[in-house]
Amino acid sequence: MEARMKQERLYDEDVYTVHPEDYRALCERLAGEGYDFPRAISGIDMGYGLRVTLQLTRMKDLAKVTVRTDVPYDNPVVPSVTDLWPGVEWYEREAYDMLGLRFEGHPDLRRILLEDEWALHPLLKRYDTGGYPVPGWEPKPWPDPEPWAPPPPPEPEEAGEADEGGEAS
Amino acid sequence: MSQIPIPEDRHFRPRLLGYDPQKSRPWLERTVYSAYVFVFWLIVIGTYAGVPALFGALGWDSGWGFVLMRTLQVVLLFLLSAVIALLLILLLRKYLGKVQERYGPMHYGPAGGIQTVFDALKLLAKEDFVPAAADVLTFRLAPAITFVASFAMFAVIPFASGWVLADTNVGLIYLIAVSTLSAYGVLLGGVSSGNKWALIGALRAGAQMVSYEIPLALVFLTVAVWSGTLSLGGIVDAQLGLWNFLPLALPFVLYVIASLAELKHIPFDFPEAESELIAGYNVEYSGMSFAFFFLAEFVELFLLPALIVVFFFGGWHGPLFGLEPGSLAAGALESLYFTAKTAVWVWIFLWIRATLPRYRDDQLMEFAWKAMIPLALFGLVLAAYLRLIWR
Amino acid sequence: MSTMSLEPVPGRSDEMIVNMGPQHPATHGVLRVVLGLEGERITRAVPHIGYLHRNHEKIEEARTYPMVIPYTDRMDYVSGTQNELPFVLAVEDMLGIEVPDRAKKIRTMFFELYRLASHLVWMGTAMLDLGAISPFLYTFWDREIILGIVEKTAGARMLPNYYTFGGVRRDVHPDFFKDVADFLDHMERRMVDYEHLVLESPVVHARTIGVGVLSKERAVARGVSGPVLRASGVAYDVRKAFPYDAYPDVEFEIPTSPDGDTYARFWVRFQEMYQSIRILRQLVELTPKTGPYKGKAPARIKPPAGERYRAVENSRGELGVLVVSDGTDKPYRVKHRGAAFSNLQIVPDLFEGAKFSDAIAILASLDPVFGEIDR
Amino acid sequence: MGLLGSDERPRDIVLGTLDDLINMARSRSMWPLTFGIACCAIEMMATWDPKIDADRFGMFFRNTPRQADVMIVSGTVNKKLAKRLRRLYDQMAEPKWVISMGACANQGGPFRQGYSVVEGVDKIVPVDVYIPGCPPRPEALLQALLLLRDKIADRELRYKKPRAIPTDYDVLAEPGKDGRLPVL
Repeated sequence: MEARMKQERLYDEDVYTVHPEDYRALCERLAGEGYDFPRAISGIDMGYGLRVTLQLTRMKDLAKVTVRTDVPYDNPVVPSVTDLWPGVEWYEREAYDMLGLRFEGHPDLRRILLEDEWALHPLLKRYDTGGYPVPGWEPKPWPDPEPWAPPPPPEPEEAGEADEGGEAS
Repeated sequence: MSQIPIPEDRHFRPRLLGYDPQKSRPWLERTVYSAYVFVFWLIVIGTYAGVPALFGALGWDSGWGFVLMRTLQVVLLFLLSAVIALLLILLLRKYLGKVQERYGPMHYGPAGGIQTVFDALKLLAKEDFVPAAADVLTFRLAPAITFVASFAMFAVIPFASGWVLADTNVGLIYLIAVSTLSAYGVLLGGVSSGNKWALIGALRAGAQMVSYEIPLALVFLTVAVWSGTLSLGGIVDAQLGLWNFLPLALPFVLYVIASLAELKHIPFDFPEAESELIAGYNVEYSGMSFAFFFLAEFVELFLLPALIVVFFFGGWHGPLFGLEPGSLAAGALESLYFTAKTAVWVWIFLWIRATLPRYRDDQLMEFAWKAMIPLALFGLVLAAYLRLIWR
Repeated sequence: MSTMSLEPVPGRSDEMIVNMGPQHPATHGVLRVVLGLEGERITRAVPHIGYLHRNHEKIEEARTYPMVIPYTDRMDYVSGTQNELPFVLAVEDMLGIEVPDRAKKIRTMFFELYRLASHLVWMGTAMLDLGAISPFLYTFWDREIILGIVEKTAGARMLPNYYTFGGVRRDVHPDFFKDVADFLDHMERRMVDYEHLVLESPVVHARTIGVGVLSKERAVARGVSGPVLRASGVAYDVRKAFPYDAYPDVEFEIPTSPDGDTYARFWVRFQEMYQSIRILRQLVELTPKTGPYKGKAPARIKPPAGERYRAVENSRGELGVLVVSDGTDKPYRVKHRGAAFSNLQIVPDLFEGAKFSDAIAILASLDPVFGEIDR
Repeated sequence: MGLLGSDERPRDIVLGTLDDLINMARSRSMWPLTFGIACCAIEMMATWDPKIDADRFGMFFRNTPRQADVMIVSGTVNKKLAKRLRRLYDQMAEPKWVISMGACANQGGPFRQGYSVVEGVDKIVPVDVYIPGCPPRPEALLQALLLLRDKIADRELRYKKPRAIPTDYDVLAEPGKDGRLPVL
């Protein structure tokens, strides 16, 4: 898991970017670490794929953490975390509704804001505001290095500092 | 940019945009309502003194003439019930306005005086809708049952000494029978509407009825035991020295609570429960059918306070200033006393309506079965005991 | 479970499926709940939302940053400027804009004024749901005074579009501080009445105490925030946890109640109104009467690529926004974390097993606003 | 709307006078439907608060569409709500009127270009009075209600040929232009 995880500090949050296969394992680890308050799950259309952003708070010491993972358009499947935090149930449904992200293991994954008959996932960038296809829209190539690739190993003289910073959990 | 005045004290009057606060004109309101009450009083005098006097003078007071006389009296009472409903709806709205720091209806007619006439006319001309899922006959019949049941209570209400349509010696039993009937209209109307909200409202009405009818009947029994008669005129006469609310304090309190429940009045308006059941049992009713439910509700809002006055506050009793009892002037004065006492109780009911939230329906039932019935039984035993040792 | 409504359970003829809403007087808007009723008891409850879905998040991607602010106003339309703040804060963070101290205090004053306005609307409508008519009229009259104060400064009553990047759009009206002080005097007197009408009413006690109990753990796991969470005994308030604007400068408390029932939620909102009055009293004294009301912000708002989540404690709880920027003058993605959206998720938990009348009281105590839930 | 359900002006002097009386009663006893949708609903509630107090003009809310005369569309109508809105309108007993309150109900307002918003409630129900504003002030709603009152009571206005009323939901059911997916 560590090999496919990028960890950074953004403002006051720890941000983990992980491979979709490791997403569930990381969430379980965070749940074990006491992150109990789910703030939101956001789906973002990155142009090359769909990003799931899970934001958590630990009520005990108010530590904040963000978990990101990217999935391709043709197979937007992410494991659901509703059993860990029931409060994300509607957020996962909303992400499914708006972006077509499918959360595996969700107890009741169906549209929440739009009607069931709709075939449109309106927040995808391939649709414009009115829900019409954007002419000439093409998905971007998958980024290289991948989003969860850890940053390249630092210069030897700075290695010590980086290690200290990277130990935060 | 309109500026909102920051009020100096807690009980300020709102300043309306473009409207002079002087426009509320309390003297005009008083005049209008006095006129309404005067009309009410005139009809009462006409019904109970005028018509018999007229027929007596014509010599038609027997046989078919008697039937005609009674018919005319009933027609006049129907008119009276319409006046009562129109007046009480208007009064309720004006009173709610007063409580809520606003004016209430004020623009149509002097001081809003003919607002409810417009409402009635509009309902008369509005489409009377029967839903496809409804049972048409029952649906049509239900408002009539409710209204007739309320209206039939007029038969035994004594407005003054001798001023009663049927001074029967089973008046109390008649009242129990008839007042229960009005709940049937609500029940049938709700069930036959083919609407789930109406059904819930009807079920609540049924559950509520079986809860409050028993303490109500027990209080009736207590009053009968105390007065030694089942006739309403007799009950009033028995209170000549002492009004019943003092010796029968406990049954009196229970009766007020049960009347609120029978009226489907806040805090016990579960069958209608506007914020819960949309409109409850009358959710599918429109136009005139709805108007009849409305009419029945407000006629009962007059009749149940009237019964409180009959049972506990000495009915028409009051100082007669040397007028000969039984004369027209004395009857008119007595009916005025009766109306005034009733008006106080109507006002108390409106006050409750403007102030309180609603209980939950099972709380009323729990209260009725666990507290009111034992207390009513206790009150009955106490009244019987007091009667044995006192009178 | 069917997608649109509850299916009757085979062999259970005593259960009635009732559709409550979207036009129901007690749903505070356009919520639809499909209920399974067994007599008066609710066996199952499935909420349906989205009847006010107005494509906020999509349309905000097609607007420049300043143009997004009026859209945020229309989310939680009862609490006006409170919605603008998380977005404004997030963009300020990304751009590194400094906000003058006076602007922060003015923002906070508006924030708390709208909290009072929102809680007043809540109180009136909640009492209307419980069957009392008059409190609704009293609270709306007090709310009119707040809106009048806001209108004098911002020019609009409900959705003023007043905050901007770096401060507020224009300086406050010269009467502002006096108006607020007068209003607070008035409000303190009225609160005595409201306590009599609501908190001390035996009917309200009978309807709310012990009804709809939400446990502490359940509340946290469900992501519930705001007064609903604090009524369950968790002292989580973004104003204290992650202070923003002038909140570090003022003294206030976080009222919590261990009970978690409907009455506790009523009580906590009442105490919050007292705290709002207290905060506003301090700010009337603390805020300089003259001075800058807006910091230096670039003419064209173009945050660098990146993302920022900021949250505020609005009247309903943690209202957050995740702004993703791609370096252009339009946000790449704006994701709103609705407090009422999260709070409404506990509806099935609390409804099941409750009586129908209780459900109305519970829903009133959650205080949903559908502009923010459906977005 | 005539007395006997026809839109013809009655020639008879008795019926004509009665018709005037009935319409006067209708115009002075307009009961709106309790149907708040969005931001405008709060201002709609504020129209009944002590400051404006539309109850002065004999108007108070009825919760059930059967007993309501006026539907105030107070907010954005999206495609999910549109069917329900039309259904509520159909459930109201004749005669009935519609007030479109605010920019969203008039033409979609700030959300006009969006995928889920109906661009004007007059595509679903016939509207009698439009109120601009976002949201309109309570005073504006009161003025609209009084305009509607005059419209109901006024002979000339009343018997004007009504605008074509959409009777089904085909506006919403259209499959959409170039690839827009069906919304119903």
